[in-house]
Amino acid sequence: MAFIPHTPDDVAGMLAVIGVQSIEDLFDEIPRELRTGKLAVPPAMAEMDVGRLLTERAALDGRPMNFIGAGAYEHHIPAPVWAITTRGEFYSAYTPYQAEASQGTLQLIYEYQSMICALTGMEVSNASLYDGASALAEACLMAVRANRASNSRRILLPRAANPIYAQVAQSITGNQGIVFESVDFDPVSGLTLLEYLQPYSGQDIAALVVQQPNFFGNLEEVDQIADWAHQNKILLIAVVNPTSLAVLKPPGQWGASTDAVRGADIVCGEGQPLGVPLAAGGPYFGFMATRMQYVRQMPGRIVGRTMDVEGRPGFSLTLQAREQHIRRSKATSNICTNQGLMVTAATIYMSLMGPTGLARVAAASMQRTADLVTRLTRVAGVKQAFTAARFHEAVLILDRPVAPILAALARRGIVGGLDLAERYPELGHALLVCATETKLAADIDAYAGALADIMNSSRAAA
Amino acid sequence: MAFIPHTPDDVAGMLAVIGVQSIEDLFDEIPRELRTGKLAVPPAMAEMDVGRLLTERAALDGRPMNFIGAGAYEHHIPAPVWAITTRGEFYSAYTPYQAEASQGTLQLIYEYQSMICALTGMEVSNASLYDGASALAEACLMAVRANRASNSRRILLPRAANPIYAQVAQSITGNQGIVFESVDFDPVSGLTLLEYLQPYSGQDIAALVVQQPNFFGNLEEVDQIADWAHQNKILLIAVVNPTSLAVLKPPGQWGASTDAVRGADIVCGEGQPLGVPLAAGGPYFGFMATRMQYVRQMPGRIVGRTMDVEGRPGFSLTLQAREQHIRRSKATSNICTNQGLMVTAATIYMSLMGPTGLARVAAASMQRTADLVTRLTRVAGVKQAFTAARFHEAVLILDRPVAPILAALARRGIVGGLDLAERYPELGHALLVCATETKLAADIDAYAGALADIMNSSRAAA
Amino acid sequence: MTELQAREPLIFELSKPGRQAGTQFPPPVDGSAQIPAHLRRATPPALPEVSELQTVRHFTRLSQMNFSIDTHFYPLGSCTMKYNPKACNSFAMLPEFLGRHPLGPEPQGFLACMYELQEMLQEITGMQSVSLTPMAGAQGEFAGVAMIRAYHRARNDLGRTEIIVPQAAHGTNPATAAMCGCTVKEIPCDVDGNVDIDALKAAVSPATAAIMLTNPSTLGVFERKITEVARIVHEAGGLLYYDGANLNAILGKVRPGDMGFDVIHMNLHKTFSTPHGGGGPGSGAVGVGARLRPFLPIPIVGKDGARYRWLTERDLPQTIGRLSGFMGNAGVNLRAYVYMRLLGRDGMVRVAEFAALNANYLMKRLQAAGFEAAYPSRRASHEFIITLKRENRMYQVTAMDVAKRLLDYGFHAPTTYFPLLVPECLLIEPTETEAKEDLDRFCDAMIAIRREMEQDPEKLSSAPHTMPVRRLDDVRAAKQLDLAWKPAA
Amino acid sequence: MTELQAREPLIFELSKPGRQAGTQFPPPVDGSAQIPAHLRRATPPALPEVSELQTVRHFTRLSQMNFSIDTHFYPLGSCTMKYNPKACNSFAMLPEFLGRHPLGPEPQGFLACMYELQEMLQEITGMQSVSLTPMAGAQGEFAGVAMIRAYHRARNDLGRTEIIVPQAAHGTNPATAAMCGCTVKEIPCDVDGNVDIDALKAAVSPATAAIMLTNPSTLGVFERKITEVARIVHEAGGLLYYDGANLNAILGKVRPGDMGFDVIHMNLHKTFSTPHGGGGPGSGAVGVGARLRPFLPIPIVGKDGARYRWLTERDLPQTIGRLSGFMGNAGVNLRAYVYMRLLGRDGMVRVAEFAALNANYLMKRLQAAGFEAAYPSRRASHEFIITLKRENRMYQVTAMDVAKRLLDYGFHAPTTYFPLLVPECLLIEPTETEAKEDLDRFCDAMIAIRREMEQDPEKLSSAPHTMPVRRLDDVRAAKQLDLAWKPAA
Ligand SMILES: Cc1ncc(COP(=O)(O)O)c(C=O)c1O
Ligand SMILES: Cc1ncc(COP(=O)(O)O)c(C=O)c1O
Repeated sequence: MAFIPHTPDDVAGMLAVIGVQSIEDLFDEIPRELRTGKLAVPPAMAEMDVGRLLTERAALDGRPMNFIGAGAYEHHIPAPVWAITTRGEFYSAYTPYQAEASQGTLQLIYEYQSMICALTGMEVSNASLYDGASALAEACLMAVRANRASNSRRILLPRAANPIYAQVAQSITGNQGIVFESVDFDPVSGLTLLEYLQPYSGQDIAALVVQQPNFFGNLEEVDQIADWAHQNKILLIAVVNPTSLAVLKPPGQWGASTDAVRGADIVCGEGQPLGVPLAAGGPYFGFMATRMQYVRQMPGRIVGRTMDVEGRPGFSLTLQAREQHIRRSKATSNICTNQGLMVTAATIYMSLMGPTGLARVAAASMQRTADLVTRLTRVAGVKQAFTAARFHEAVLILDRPVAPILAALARRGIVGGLDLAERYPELGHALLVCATETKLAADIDAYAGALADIMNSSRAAA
Repeated sequence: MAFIPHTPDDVAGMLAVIGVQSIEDLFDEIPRELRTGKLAVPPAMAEMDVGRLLTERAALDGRPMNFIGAGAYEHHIPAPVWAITTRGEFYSAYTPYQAEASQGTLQLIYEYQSMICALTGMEVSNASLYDGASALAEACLMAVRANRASNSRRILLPRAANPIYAQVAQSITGNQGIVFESVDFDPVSGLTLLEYLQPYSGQDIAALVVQQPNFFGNLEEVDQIADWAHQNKILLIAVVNPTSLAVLKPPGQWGASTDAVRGADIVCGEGQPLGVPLAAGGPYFGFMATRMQYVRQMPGRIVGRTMDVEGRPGFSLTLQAREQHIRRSKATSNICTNQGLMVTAATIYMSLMGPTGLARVAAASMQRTADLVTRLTRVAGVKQAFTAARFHEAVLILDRPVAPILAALARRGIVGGLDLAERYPELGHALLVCATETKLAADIDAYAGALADIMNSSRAAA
Repeated sequence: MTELQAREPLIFELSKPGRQAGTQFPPPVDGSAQIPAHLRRATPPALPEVSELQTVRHFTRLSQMNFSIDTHFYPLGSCTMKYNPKACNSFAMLPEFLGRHPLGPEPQGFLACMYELQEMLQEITGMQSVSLTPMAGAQGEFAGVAMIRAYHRARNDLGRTEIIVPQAAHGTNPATAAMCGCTVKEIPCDVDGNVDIDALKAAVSPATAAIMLTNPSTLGVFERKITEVARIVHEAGGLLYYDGANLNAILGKVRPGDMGFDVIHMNLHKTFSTPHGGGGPGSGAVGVGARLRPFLPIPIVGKDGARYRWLTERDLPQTIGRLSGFMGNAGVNLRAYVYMRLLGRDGMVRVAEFAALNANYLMKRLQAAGFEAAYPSRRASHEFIITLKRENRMYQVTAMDVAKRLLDYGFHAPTTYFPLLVPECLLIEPTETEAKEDLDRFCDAMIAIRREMEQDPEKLSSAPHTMPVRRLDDVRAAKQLDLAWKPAA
Repeated sequence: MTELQAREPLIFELSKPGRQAGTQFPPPVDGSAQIPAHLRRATPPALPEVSELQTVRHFTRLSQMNFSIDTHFYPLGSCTMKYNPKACNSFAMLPEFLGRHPLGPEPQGFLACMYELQEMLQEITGMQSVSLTPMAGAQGEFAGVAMIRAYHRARNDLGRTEIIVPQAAHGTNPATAAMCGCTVKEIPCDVDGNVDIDALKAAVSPATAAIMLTNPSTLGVFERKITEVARIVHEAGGLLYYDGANLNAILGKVRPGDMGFDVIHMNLHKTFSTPHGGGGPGSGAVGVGARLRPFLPIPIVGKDGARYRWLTERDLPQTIGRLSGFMGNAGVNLRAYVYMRLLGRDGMVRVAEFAALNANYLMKRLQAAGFEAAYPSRRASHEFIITLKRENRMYQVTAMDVAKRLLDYGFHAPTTYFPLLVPECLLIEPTETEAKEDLDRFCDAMIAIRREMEQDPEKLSSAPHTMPVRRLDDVRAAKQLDLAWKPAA
């Protein structure tokens, strides 16, 4: 019996202690008429057979070469990361509610929080949220709670930010009456220019979201934007790629003004680039950090360092009064289970990479993307969409629809990027591409070669 | 610097403590003229690049469907086996010389020894030898030491035993003057008949080797053979497949006579079928078990259960006076490092399978091989070589040379068996095949279909 | 274990400027020179600088400071801490699955698994459709209540903004209601742990959006009047939400759909044994009856002929939308799929049977040992409650003391102080994967602790004694907030 | 850690008839009915009957009772306990490598790695050819001495059956000589740890087959007169065997081939950091100069044009033959290959440099703390010896006491009582992968223990105090042999 350790003798002895005749009797409080018949699910398979089935299914999916980013990035994951993360003591433990028997997980989360603070330039971090998109939704709700200067539920959300995040934020916050106002981007630079924000100056707005680098890979003028937000008593929510923070100015330091108040108020984003595999979309994790003054408004678990009765340092979950199991309908969020194991992987990843390694990953990815853009724009019919400085993604404009080209590339084992036609029709035949440190020069050549080939023959056919 | 934790400051500080100027100075006792110039080995690669190289090389080798056994058997390996075996505390520990800090490994080996005793029906087991072939060599040396009734260094070795083992035993024992005499097999049954042994009755012979099942997969008449050996004061060395011992009479009980002395004296074999992957030939492990009376003649480490100063049970290496680090040139063997990690895997495997699971594996493998033989011998030009009862291997005779057929099968992703032409020319076009529980009916059909195809078209071509 | 090193230092304390795990770094390139100076980082982030060995050793040692299913009996009520099969992890981590970008061409092998998972979950819950998108139970709840709101809204029934929850409900239930802009109405339970029917009747109104229930409830008993509850709520125009956290108790025995529920979330990380991972990730798949089907969160997996594809807003124009950046915790769902294939039809039913057997056995043995069950007249479901209010009165020991003392005996503590309405309670869920011997050992420990209560209560109040730390000062933690290591200035 | 369960039970004690990890079993078939009754097993073997969870928990818990590189500083002299990179294991366990039957078509990807490994090992040892077949150091030694014998035999020089070894040699050296049918002649070392040249001169004769040396020696010092040693032995008609266990000390600094050695074995599980695995497996690749090349053990990897293939007796008719059933510890060799590619040219040299730096630093610090180095006038190689004969005299403490006490301080003990000729010795090898801080912490522990010697020597003689067991009774172990669990009759 799969995973059941009981022998017939055990069962008999246990039933005797309980004082019933059969296991069936244990369900005698369930009304007869509700009882289920045989389930129409397949019979059990042995592990060997399931293994074979999954191996065959995996083989179906193959291992294409990937040039999409768009919120999930393929980076080298050092071998120790998952070798340690999958150790049973991390993998099969529960949330560290019993602190004394969970010091491993708790110390690790404390270290994680410290690293997120270091990267973002903020003072406090939580122990993770579900993913980047839902973290933005939580950040919006938090901003509305935290912005004492505002009575509004309006939030400014640039179109240059990840459009899927916008959808998710809408789904999650809509029932609480949050209203998002869309801010346009400059079609030349691909940036959220200050001039698009200025119409809102002086209005009562709870928060402004800025994504750096933005969805197109472009580097926003975050100093100007931060200063504008603070001048207008708008809380600033930064959505950032953690890899980029090894080389980009941390949100905690955004703003050119010399005001005391500077920098983002809430920082969130997708943690996946930090050692989490692409894995068809998850599990990833959302990170969130803020200033100490807002810590009681932050959703999610937080670990603190404290002392035991003998004065030894130790770690435990703290500020639980923000959470659903204590505050119930008054909690900062309903989140309970988060993405702990991914945080474990990310903490090991960040430890291995350190400031130097992470900066190298960032720089190499920027370089590879630059190389990719150079090579692809040499193909006739391909040009760059925007002029702004970039991180490690870029939008290309093709002279014909993108979808058939991507399909042809896929047949050659190349996942060529994300077709933006549906989400940004105004850009024309736009393709979002990304190359990280995992792409060698030869890979980029292979992509450029295949693209040239396909473009030529489809032209020829036309 | 790969795997070097020193910072420049560390180096400077340490050199100062040592009192030298540079690291180079630490090598000043090596005569100048012997010093090496630049090594002509490739420069370092990052883990990511090595990973890609190895993934490409692995892809070159592919994942063909395998029907060879011949001493290494493909079985399902439960997922927990290697998940636990590769835990750092097992993987990166040394030989458990410091018993108190190695109770995990020591208890595990004690459990392993107990399981090997249970399977073989013997009283004591060692903690492993290198592999099955070298274990036989050690068993031969041990038998010569242990057989007080004999002054001879002659050992009878059936041709129906694994011929590679015979080679290895020869290479390892030859310098100590061990002489192997080859015993023929019956071309009809494929067995080592008693009549081939009888000529040696009454001669001074140290040991007789019997392999059960033999190299052809046939089941030897081990009772007769054991009785004959004991009647002639010849020590009996059994070479066995551990999977088969779930269903076959254990060597400790071989012999039909009611004499007090019955059963094999030394049992050895290849442990690989117990949860160790094929892995291109290794690492595997050799097991060895014997009667208590011979324990001091046994090579290899042995773990014993004892007590600590507080009377708590604990485990430690024992009878070390047999070993090279104590007895030096008088040791029972020169073996030091053995195959501990493979023993770890095997112990977990045996725990998971238990008596029932292992018997199921044995039975399923027998059944699959029977099915395979049925299906393949329906192909024109293919027949069975022998009449004896089998375990999970069989010899087939083809009507033409085997090598080109195997090459054609390989092109279809099927590893069709082992060509016996070179080692057993008298058998004609002989092919040794094996199917274990890992081969589904569809796999066997695929093999039979491919074989029929190839045989037909090569006939057509001829 | 050691004399000098009672604790593992922080990774930052192992750091030294210039130390590296260099094998992991790509070669240096000047890529970041492209960053305009004012957008560039001025000083590197204070991440640790450690070697690969230091990292491996540090986190390996940290791991050893945890209790876990792989090392300890972990009878944490409401959490279903059962064996997480290693195979689920190995197969989900096949390189083809791991390497797949979520926005690339639709992976047929992976989607086939997800489609079949949806179908299996539909069947065992008695629902019409399933979405695998929610990333944990609470997000499943969110999806459920959001669908309920969308449903009422679509019918132009706009006043329904109240969610009824029993007192014993898990905190995520009321919190979810609030996340969805609803108000919460709590109703009491009767002495046997059932919903108080009169209170329910009084609570329903034209403002009732839904009732959220888990059955068996968090009191560890089956809500016998469930059909009546369903009738009352439905007649009032409300819907029934099933919190599937306790599905383990009834797998294959009774289906939420058949009990009258309109929507359910499942904690795949409980019933379907994907790992808890020290806090997550989970997966909170939702199932719905026909009425709520149009509102399911996207994406879900559909099948066109032989081809699987993601269904999106185009296919479900009334969807409540997306809840995650991609498609939920795909890898967790894959683990649940593997687990369900391993269990199969009969194995699933056995889950409930042996979970119930273990819980009822353990309850009876603890009762025999003098402990008081909160609902002694009821069958335990897969879990049950012991209340220590008597012991608290007699010996001044608390449920927390017993919990901490159990750690010393090598057992993870049961859930304490939940549900809130039972004083000094321990919610005990042994799960089906524990052997009778382990339950017996747990009883032995409880008996030994009971003896200590009488003879040496100080042993309890100062517990634990054998963990890496003694009892921690939670007040200090919350007052003198130390939430991140800071580099010395 | 716990009160009731000071030990982990034997797996057999967890067993119960009829219990199963059934998910792992193939379906029952009647295959074994084909076995003739008299060859069939009468009663099932007494293997444990346990659940998958019990198995996972038992072995996970056992693992936690070990010290290991991944958890502790492990300065075990002569054993080179350095970091085993996780990547070596991950890449060697790619499914294509694991699934490969050794007698199937020659796998070009795998063989390419092995061919390049041979080439790299040749280069760094200064040898002409390498065979990867030997499965550990001792089997490498066997191969080496067997080749030496075959060489003399091939020259019809039949009287050469003596192997000279220095007193300090590892036990495998004399044991190997005996395995090869040779007799052993031991020669002493001088006070500085060098081979006593006069004794060597006296020892060589027409019976000399070879001398076996490791350089740096097991005394932790470099044999400075190696050229003279080589000359003396060669002139006497003998060959030089290099025990490569200490290769870590000289990687890229000096090559055995250049020192005059004719044959070398390497412990890939030491110098090239394949794991020790709690006792093995290792790999004992052998390298030879031109004279011994024809005698190499088979198979080795050759290259015909672009195709790699196994070379066998057909290619090497004078081979000493096969030493393993297939081709040695292939997977261990693959791990060594990965490690060498990660290190590369400069990384290999750094191995020796930082191993030497750590050893010399630690020696100096321990000397400063009052410990006596066995060879104070010499540089340490990658390891060095502390002798506690003074402490033994003054406080009656033994090297073993210090070793056991170190465990309490969280350090694995150095090698004790080897080499045999230095009284009360600790052979300390920190390796290059340990950080200075860890060496310093080790020193602190040694200093603390030195204080205990004076103030509380009982603390040492009764150590360890914090392990799962206290000091074990080895005499009892050997006298009342309990080598296997037996089912109760
Ligand atoms: C009864 C109940 N409902 C809901 C939840 C919330 O599920 P999750 O933690 O997956 O968000 C839990 C989890 O603890 C629970 O026990
Ligand atoms: C100096 C020396 N030579 C030889 C050996 C034997 O090597 P192995 O254990 O791999 O057989 C060792 C291993 O401990 C050693 O230290």
